[in-house]
This record gives sequence, structure tokens and C-alpha cells, in this order.
Amino acid sequence: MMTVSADPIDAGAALSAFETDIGGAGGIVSFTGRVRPDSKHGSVATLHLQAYSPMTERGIEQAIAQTEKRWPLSGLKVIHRIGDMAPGDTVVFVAAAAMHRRDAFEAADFLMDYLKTNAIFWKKEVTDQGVVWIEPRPQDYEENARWALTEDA
Amino acid sequence: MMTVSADPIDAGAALSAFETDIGGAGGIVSFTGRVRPDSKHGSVATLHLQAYSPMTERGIEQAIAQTEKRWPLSGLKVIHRIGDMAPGDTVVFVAAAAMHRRDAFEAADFLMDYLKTNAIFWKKEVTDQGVVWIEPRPQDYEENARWALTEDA
Amino acid sequence: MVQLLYFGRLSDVAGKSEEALTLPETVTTTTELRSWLDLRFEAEGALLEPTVRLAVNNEIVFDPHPVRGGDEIAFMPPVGGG
Amino acid sequence: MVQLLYFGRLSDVAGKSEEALTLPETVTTTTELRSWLDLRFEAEGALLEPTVRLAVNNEIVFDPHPVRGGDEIAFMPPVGGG
Repeated sequence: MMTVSADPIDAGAALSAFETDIGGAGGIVSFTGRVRPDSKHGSVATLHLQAYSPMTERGIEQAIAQTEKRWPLSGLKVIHRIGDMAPGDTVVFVAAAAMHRRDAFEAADFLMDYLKTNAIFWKKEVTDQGVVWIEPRPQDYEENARWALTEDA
Repeated sequence: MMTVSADPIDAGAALSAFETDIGGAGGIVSFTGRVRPDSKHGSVATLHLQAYSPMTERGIEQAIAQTEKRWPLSGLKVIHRIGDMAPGDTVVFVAAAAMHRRDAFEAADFLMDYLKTNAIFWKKEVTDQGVVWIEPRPQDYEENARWALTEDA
Repeated sequence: MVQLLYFGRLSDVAGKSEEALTLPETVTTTTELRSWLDLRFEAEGALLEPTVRLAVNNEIVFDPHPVRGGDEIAFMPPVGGG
Repeated sequence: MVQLLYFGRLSDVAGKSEEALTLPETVTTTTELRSWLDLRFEAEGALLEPTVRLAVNNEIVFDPHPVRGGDEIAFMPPVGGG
């Protein structure tokens, strides 16, 4: 259900495996996030992601549990890569399955918001301009706040 | 960019091909819709989908153009199956790629709403209770209406 | 000769999904075509329903729309979606 | 002996991502640990920032939290997300 590892991610293979695992449920939404070739800091050579195990995994598991509590899902999967990556490499793959497509869309979206803002990863970009550690962007907080507004008590 | 055919759909392979085609763009959202094993009419043996070519294809192409106009995307793909399908078979695969994940999520969601409501397909369920042609569900209209409310002039 | 296509549940009403036939001289519009076919199939109004749209040569038309030899005319009940 | 972990930009500040050392007797809380290490690394306050959270044995703690031999203590700057 959740993997954090330095192994490359093959999104197509991950989607196939997920669809096989969950059986015949109606709709599956997947999200693939890849390393961008350019950032505001320059042309990216390497993206380095650090996790703190098992705290990182525990945080993702809690987010998965929260997502499953909130939407009626038949499956949920997170694969997150750490270590050194090149532009175009897949950093994260999320998939959600549900009988109703709206639930699958919202669950995948919500989980991605968690992963992009609150998940315990530190990120370093090596660009043609130098090396920089990336800390949160204001817009990430805003997107996460979208959900907080409709949070159940 | 758009295919309507009686060939089986392999969502994992379709996602891999799409990701290869679009190059290094940031985020990719996919949706896979599969034949449900049960419907309100009974236990499903066969789902039959009819299209009217080239009107069906033209409608989907227009929806794709509308989606691309509305969100800044680096790629968009629709594969729709027609003919006879069994439960668990993939009916539709949609993928959207964008630099920002919100755009990819919204574009895939919007396009699915079109396909589920306004796309020109006729659908027949063969269940253990008999044979029934499926016409629109009120909730499908509602989901589509979500977008109309925020439609640009 | 015109080519007639019956989609969705209308293929059950017509007992076929398509046919080629020569229209009688009295049938010159989509409105007249609906009435004539509805009687011919004893469809009890199924072809007259306003939610059943007609397409002539792959374009949705509004009744009454002229029909003539060589046309492909499709009877389209509400679409069920993909 | 405690195990110290420095994440994100703090690994640059510390010049390492982890180390094992014996704390002086005067360092018994996370607050004292921050000050002692900040001086030791000449970090000019980088380890004192409130946005830098400390985890003791894999649990985020609030200053001052006791530290003792055998602890794993992590210095965590704001997370950058995945």
C-alpha cells in the first residue's frame, strides 16, 4: 500500500499492478509526479530527496488512513522515491480506486496535497546555478488548506 | 490523442505510452473506468457500447479542444472502447499532463464528466435480470453542471 | 434511397440497427419521417419523443429538417455516456 | 552516547548528516542541545530557529524535552514535500 525507496518508479507497471490487486472496482485515478527539467533555481541536473525512516513512512500511513476514512475507496497506493533523481524521473506515484469516480479523484488529489506539503522529505536541487535545499512554497500550503476548510469534525 | 475502438484497453501500457510521448512534464493524472460487476439492474454479464462514427469521435475531439483551451496542458489522451465488454474490462482511459498537478487533475476530471454525460455512446447491459439500455442518470448531469457554473463566457 | 440508422433502444423498436429504403413522396422532412416510421414499426410514439434527436448526414438537426435521397438519417435516443 | 541526525540544509551546517557523541553533563534538554551544537558548529542560530523541529527517538518533541544517553535526536528543518 505504501513504499518509500530509492528504486526507480515505473508508473505504467505500478498502475497495472494496482488494477490487478484491487479487482473489478469501477474507477481508478492515478497521479505521476516527475522531476521537472527546470526550476526557479536553474536548469536541474539532480534532485535529491531525503526521508527520515520510519517517521516518513508513518506520516504517509496516517495520511492514507485519513484518506480512507474520508472517502469510500476500494484501494489506495503510494510509491515515493528517495535519493538522487534526474529530470523526467518519477518521484511519486499515487493511485486511488473507488466505485464512484468523484471519490477516486478527490482521494488522489487530497493525498497528493499531503505528500507535497506535510510529508517528511527534504529536497535538494542541483542546478546549473548551484545547489539549493527546497523549503515549502506558499502555494502548497494554500492547496492543502482547500481541504482543511471542508474537514469533518 | 483520441481512439474509439473495440480493442481491449491496457491502462498500464496506455499510461506508459502517454508518459513517453509527452516527455518530461511535471504531473500526469490518469483515469481508468471499468465495467462494474453489478448494476442496479442485476449482475452484469455483458456491457455493450455503441458509437456513431464519425459523430462520436468529433464530439470527443471537441471536448479535448475545449479542455486544452481551459487548462495549460502538455498532453491529453482519450481511449474509449466500444462493442461487448465483460465486468472488469476497461471501458475508458483518460490521461492529462501539466506542469502543475491541479491543472492535470481538473482537466482529467472535466473530460471524464463530458465522456460520462455528453459523449455519443449508447449502452446496453445484459444482466441476470435481462437486457436494458442505459440512459442518463441525474447525478451525471449534476456532475457536468459543476463545470458549467464556472464556465468562461 | 436513404440510409436509416437506429441507435440504442431504437434498434430494438425497429428490429434492426440500419436499413436502406426509398421514402414515399409524402415524406420530405424529419417530422414526416418520424411519423411515417413510427406507424410502420408500430412504435407507439417511440420515434416521436423530443428526446430522440435526428442526425442527417452526421449533423444533429432540428425538426422539421428536409430529407432527400442519398441522406444518412440517424435516430438517436438520449446518450448513455461512456 | 547519543545519535544525532541533521536533515536538509542542516546537514550542510553540520558538515555531516549524522554523528554519535557523548553529550556534556550540562546538556540535559533539547533546548540546551540546540545551543551547545549551534555554538559548536558556529551555525549562527540555524539550529535555534523555531521552524527547526527536533525529534527524539522518532517522535517530534517540544522544547525543552529531556535528552539522555541512547537517544536518537533528529534536527528537522521545514519539510520540502515530495
